[in-house]
Amino acid sequence: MTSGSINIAIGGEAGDGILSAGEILCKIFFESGAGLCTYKNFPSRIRGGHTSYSIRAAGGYCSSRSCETDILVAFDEETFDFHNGELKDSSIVIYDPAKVKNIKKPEGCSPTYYEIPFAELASKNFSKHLYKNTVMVGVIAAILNIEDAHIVKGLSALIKAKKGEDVLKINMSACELGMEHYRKIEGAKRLAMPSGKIDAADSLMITGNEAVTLGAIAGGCRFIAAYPISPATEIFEMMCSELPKAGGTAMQAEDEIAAICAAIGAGFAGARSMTSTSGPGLSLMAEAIGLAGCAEVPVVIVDAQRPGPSTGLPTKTEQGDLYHAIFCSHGDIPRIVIAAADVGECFEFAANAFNLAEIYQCPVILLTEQVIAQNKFAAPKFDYSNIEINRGRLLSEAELNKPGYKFLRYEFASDGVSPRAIPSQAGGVHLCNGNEHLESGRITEDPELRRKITDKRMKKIEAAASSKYLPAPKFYGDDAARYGVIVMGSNTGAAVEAIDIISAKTGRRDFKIMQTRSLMPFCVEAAAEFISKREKVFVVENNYSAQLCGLVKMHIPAHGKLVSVLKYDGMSFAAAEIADRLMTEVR
Amino acid sequence: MTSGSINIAIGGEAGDGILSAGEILCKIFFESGAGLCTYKNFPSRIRGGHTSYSIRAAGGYCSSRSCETDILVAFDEETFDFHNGELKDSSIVIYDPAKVKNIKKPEGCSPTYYEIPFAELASKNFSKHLYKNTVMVGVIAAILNIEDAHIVKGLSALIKAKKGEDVLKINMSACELGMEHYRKIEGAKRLAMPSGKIDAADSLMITGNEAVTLGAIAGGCRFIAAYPISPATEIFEMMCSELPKAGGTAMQAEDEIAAICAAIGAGFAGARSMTSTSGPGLSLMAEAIGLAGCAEVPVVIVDAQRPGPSTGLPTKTEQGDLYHAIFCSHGDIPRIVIAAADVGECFEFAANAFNLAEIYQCPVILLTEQVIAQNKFAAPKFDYSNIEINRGRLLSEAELNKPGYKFLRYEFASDGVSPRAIPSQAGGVHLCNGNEHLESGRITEDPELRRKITDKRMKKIEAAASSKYLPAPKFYGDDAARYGVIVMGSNTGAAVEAIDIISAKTGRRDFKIMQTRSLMPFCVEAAAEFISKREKVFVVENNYSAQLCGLVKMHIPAHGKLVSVLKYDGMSFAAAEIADRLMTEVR
Amino acid sequence: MLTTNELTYGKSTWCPGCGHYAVLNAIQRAVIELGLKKEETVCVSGIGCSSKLPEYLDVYGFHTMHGRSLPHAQGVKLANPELTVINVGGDGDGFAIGCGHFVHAARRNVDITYILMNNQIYSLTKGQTSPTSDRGFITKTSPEGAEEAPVNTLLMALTAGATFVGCGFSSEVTGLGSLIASAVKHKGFSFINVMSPCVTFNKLNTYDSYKKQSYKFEETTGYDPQSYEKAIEAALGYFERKPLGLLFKTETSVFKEVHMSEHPIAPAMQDISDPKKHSNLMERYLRH
Amino acid sequence: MLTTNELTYGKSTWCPGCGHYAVLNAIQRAVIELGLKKEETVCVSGIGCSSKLPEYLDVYGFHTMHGRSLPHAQGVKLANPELTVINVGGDGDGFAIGCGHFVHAARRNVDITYILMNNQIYSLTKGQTSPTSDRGFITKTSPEGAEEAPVNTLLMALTAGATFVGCGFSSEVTGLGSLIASAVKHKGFSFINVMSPCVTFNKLNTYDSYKKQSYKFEETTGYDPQSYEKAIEAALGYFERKPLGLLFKTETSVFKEVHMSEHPIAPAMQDISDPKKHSNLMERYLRH
Ligand SMILES: Cc1ncc(C[n+]2csc(CCOP(=O)(O)OP(=O)(O)O)c2C)c(N)n1
Ligand SMILES: Cc1ncc(C[n+]2csc(CCOP(=O)(O)OP(=O)(O)O)c2C)c(N)n1
Ligand code: SF4
Ligand code: SF4
Ligand SMILES: [Mg+2]
Ligand SMILES: [Mg+2]
Repeated sequence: MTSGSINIAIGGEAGDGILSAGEILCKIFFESGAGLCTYKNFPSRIRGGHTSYSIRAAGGYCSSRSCETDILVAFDEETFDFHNGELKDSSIVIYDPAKVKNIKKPEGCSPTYYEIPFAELASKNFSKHLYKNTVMVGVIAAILNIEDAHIVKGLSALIKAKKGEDVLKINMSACELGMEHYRKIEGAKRLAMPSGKIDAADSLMITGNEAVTLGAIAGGCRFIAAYPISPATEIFEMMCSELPKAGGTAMQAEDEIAAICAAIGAGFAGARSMTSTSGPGLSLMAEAIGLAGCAEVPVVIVDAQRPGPSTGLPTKTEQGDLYHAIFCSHGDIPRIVIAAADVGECFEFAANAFNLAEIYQCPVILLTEQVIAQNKFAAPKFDYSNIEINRGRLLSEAELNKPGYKFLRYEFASDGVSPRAIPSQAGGVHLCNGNEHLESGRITEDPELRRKITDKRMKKIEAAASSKYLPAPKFYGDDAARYGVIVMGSNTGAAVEAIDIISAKTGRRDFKIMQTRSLMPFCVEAAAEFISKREKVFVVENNYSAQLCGLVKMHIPAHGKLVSVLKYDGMSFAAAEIADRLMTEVR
Repeated sequence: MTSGSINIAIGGEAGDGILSAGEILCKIFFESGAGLCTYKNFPSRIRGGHTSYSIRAAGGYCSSRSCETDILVAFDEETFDFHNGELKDSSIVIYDPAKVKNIKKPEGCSPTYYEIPFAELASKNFSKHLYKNTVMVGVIAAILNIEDAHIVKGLSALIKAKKGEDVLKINMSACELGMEHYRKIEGAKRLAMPSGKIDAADSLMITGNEAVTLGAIAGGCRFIAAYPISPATEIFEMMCSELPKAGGTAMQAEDEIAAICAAIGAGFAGARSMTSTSGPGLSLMAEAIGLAGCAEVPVVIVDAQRPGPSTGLPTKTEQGDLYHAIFCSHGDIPRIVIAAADVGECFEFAANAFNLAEIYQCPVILLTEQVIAQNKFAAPKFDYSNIEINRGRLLSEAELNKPGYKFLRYEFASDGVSPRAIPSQAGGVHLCNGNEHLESGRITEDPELRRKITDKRMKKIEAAASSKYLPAPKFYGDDAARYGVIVMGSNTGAAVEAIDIISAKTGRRDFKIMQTRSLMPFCVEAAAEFISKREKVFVVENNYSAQLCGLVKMHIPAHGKLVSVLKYDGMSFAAAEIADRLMTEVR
Repeated sequence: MLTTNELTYGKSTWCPGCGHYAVLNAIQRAVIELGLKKEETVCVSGIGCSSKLPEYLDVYGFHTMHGRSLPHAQGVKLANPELTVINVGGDGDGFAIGCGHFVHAARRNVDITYILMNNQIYSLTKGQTSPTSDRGFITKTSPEGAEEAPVNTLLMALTAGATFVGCGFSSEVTGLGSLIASAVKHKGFSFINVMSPCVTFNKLNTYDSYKKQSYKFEETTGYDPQSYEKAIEAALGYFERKPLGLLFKTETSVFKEVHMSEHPIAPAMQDISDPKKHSNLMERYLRH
Repeated sequence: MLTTNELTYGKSTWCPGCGHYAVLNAIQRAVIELGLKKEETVCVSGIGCSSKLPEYLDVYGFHTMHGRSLPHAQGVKLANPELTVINVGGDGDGFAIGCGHFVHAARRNVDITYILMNNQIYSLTKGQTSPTSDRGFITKTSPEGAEEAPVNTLLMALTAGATFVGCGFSSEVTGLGSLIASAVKHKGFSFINVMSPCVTFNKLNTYDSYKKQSYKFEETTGYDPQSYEKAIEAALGYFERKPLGLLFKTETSVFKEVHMSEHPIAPAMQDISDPKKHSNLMERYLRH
């Protein structure tokens, strides 16, 4: 997957411009053909507090952070607390003496330290100390020997658009100043960029939230109602400017309940519609998810997960909403839950979520995670021609009015999928209902009909299990492997790399990975087969309760074989971490 | 458990006075020493629509409805649609010709029919046709040969209190009129009351909602905030009049979110506090349940379940909220979920829920069901001396201010249970927090501390598993039995009777029952042992998704042995129904 | 033209004498008067006796969940502005659990009509205190009498920014019918508070008591429905004297109007069959 | 007497210049002025930059969840009426997601104080349109400018039944401190709208703009905080001219006051150790 990588971490105070410096570096690397994955670590406050931007520039596409740092830039002393553990002998540490008075050195390794007065250089030469970040970019470019053309392209792509030609020029000089400064340091270490390259011309650099938005619009979404919440806000913000251009409407709701209800209203009215949120919002939507299930209204809910419970850690990452997504709301509800592993899947799953919602006339929950939602990744260009639009049993007015046809909104169809009509269609007038109802939609309390309509409603999910729009599980590694690893979402990339690390270290390819991409309906047969062939299966997930493992156990009686590998400290798994944990487990 | 029973069903239009006639009959039977269980079937509307009141008068305590009817009273023709299936050759059917023009007869049996013009008799003799119900009571008393003394007591207990002496007198004569009328019918059939008796002097006749209320007040509840919802409303209504007398406060909230939040606020302030609701309300409470879990505030939530999803069937019964109760809210949350089987457990569990909530400083969800919540049952008097009050690690001001002691609200206690202080206590000042926090309660985002506080928070539930206040599973039947039956809540009584029915029919005692009374933490070891000893285990529950069965599977890899017996038509299981289903399964 | 009969589905299950019958009838009259088509009309409701109305009205309907009908109704309208959207429900539904949504629907000014069937009690749950219950009203949840200040729905509508505010009464179906018709015609969020007695559970606020308390607002001297101040004044007096008819009406821009004028095709009616049309959005993430 | 220092916990993490500092300081002044004890004072909040206030105030605190602080605060007070309960939060917290709770807290008239830290924007989530944002305000969620009518919080408080309504400004800490002190002293639900600028995300509503728009209400001719009409009038003008100080104050019965006067021991302080005391409740279910 990757062939070597260079990892850079920049640490300092929030609001210090670290994030935009990181973005510029990313762009430069991207132009140079590096595969990229970024990892921002920032507090839930607006200014101050330690922030860091880590960039992994790899020889190919990569989707998980590294836990090693080759170049560490410290704008404050706290940076050492956060990143010393990532350093090794070959690492370079650069710090600005303006704020770093004492260097805390790591134990067990001796990196090389360079003091560079970024702030001073910047304010002396450009009268604005904020250019210190661009000076820093220059230093890194010097260390890594990056071609000037890429630097120019990277800087100009980000700066020109926003601030104009003049600002760009100053930045160019600031960057050059940084390069020169570093080059003048005697015997200053250099590091090489990874040798491999991605096909940059056919690649994107994008966040999961952006990918979801592109996927949703391509998938025909024309209505969104949402309420701001980290780390999902960017989806709604982007929709607010882009959806109207596609003939759609965005509505900022007064809360998440109103958001999903408006989305359900729009879904009933025939627009492909969605809401985007995170844990607290998803919790609030529980009742309405039940309504969409009962009334059989298509609606897509994107949940960019963050660590709970309650307000928890709004800017960190976790996979702790799985249980709620699958089991929330009183009563028995048809629903579909899928989880995306990377920006590519964010795009693809977002688009298909609308097909699933309309075909099976039920709520579809797309789970992402802060770590993919808000970080930038290089990925192959999205393939729009792969996206199909399938509106399921939505009838045309002609079909509704075919002589002899009697439209019944909740007809007892054998696969549970009844015909659907939308307001404005003559011949389709009906009542959509969250009370228990007859085939016509009108209230009933008859026990026998209640049983039948429940069967009908729930049967759809069986049908959905074999839908081509439902992402099937994906496997990585040799089928002969003794051990299995089950993952979902963002851990996929890290796990795939982990087995590479293990085989590099041990020479053995003992692990096969199963990525469960649809959680409801769950890929029971595939998982059963996968587990049956293995001696032990590790379920790697980011939460305390081992939710994915619990789900597997509910379906497959292999409890003895399943071992949970958990992390719930707000950080994502790095590949090396998974590799270590797995190796300890099988030792 | 019971020794024979007589089953009476009265059907007619809602608002016809059927419910109060039923209550009078109950009271009369109760006075005569019958064990009682009632079953109301009514629509979710105020007037009109078919309503019926079924009474099972048994030779001992009983807690499940029968599916046979010995005496059917039909005030309208719809009654036949609802109850014909319950008739047998020995049944007596009485109908009022005022509204019943056509008798729809059952297939496969020939009950005896009597036409009695209740309305006419009543309006002729008492100028008010509403006395027809009392005339009907007289007829039933005549059929069953009930002692006058019990009739007088029953009538006067209910009528005098409400309407005074005069009304009572008229009712007495109406009742006599009914008796005479029936006695005059030539060769009119009689039926015998069951021979066994309960100790009526040591018994109660009460609904589950009333029992919960008594239990909560006895258990020290001094604050309730709630929002009306069927079938839980009566808890809050009774609290509104009774709680102030006990020095507590009831607040009608603007919605269920406000209700649970106010209850959490009161819990934080040191009052034992609760909210009562049903499915839609429980769904709305998901986020706040997470807050109580994260902030470690004791709060009790009573969920009187009704069939979902969404508005579903507000006046019917189901056990479909289990998954939501156990799994709702984003993130990992410490919580306790218990389910009561009958009015006795409603009382006991309600009281203990507050111990659990305060000891483990977390939300406790008590599940009941419409069928027990709103129906009246005869039960042994509640034993108040069995109730203990244990406030857990709530510190006194003296403890808080002990020299050298430093109070930390979320101290990393080894069993996860930290010391607690409440506002007004000097030395206990702290921040209660739904954001991730330090031992002090102040915000943190540190990964290591996050992990530690999560461990601490969740560990409590392990501790709770062995608490004496957590109801342990209960078993019924022979340990040598080949088959197992796992149940929760109201199905317990029906299942226990079902195995009696089976052994009466087959002569074999092949079934042992396990009633899971605590669902979270789940009684894993007991269940594993129970299942391991059986060839097959039937999980009998009232929902579509086999939620209890899913929960068992999550904990115990015995999927192959588990067979679901489900019912989700809004009605409760009758014992005979369970017996039939089990016998078919093992045939 | 449609008839009342054609607009009726099944048989209502309200109690005989219930005020809600008149509201159903008045809506049907308005639909007929405005010449609306069944398929272009959508009636949305929450949960309550009142909220059962769409069960009996034969147009597109959505019987949603308790307290959340307005967000649904706004979603319907925004997805397809060609539709006429009428939202109905009770005082518990709209002003207890739904209160926040009401304020926001009013200020957002989506072009829908909200008819509040106000009986000052929770009826479907058998008679508890509602947010519009009079102070001192005794129910099982307020055995000592309701303590809270009742919500003044007209005043709330005016202060929240509703652009059409009226008041009707179940005893006056004709007036109510034409008030509803003008509310539907109004561009923007229109609100009508209807005194719709619950004959079963509310023995305090009855047809008689309402009749005594109400007066025709348009017959007051200097009647001017453009005057916000006068409307506020009338609304302030609501608990003593109930002004019937149109209180206030103003024209302001409707939510998303600008955007919709650029896109004459409703979101729900957009041709979405070609995803590739939107691949240009991907460009900004490409290499330069 | 406590000092500001003793009432401060840790170091605030707000941006330099943020209006919320002044609110923290004013609350501390009020606590000191009133001679309250730390342990008798409870500060409850929701989620937002503003809602972090209890993190920095060293009294009992409850940092709850977004939009739901008022129900929590009412629960605290009703469980123990001896406590002084101060509820704080932002405009998004209080008037978007929390709007329904606000109306009901006001009409219920539980004796708590609610201080709204109104910066007309969602700050913690980095700058989206809030319900109090001015019309036309451009943010990432209103790229064409906010379309909705802004919520007039003072007017909303008055029409919902708040019994004490005031308005403060972060630039005037002294005035704000004594306004908060009188709000706390007031028996019943008191509400203070504080203009508390967000210097990072709101470049439209700033210290300067607020200064220009505000005037001292008590210096207007015929000032009379008992007059509901005058208060309404001043509130109606809020978007143009912001009246500083006490707008309205009235004494009405406080929620559950009657009941509490019968039971001088707070629910939270009741001796619950003897369950048998309540076995009499069982009697009505026994045989007669
Ligand atoms: C979330 C939720 N909470 C509570 C209920 C129970 N409930 C149904 S209708 C209703 C109140 C009805 O009162 P109102 O809206 O005034 O209508 P009315 O019956 O008086 O016409 C309530 C509380 C519910 N269905 N859902
Ligand atoms: C249920 C829920 N939805 C959304 C959020 C995200 N959120 C946190 S603070 C906030 C708004 C903050 O605005 P405001 O209340 O005005 O406070 P300010 O930051 O401006 O002081 C939002 C939307 C959340 N925490 N919980
Ligand atoms: S209970 Fe009241 S509101 Fe409901 S149908 Fe009957 S009269 Fe109407
Ligand atoms: S973002 Fe705004 S509201 Fe938040 S701390 Fe900074 S200035 Fe204050
Ligand atoms: Mg009502
Ligand atoms: Mg704000």
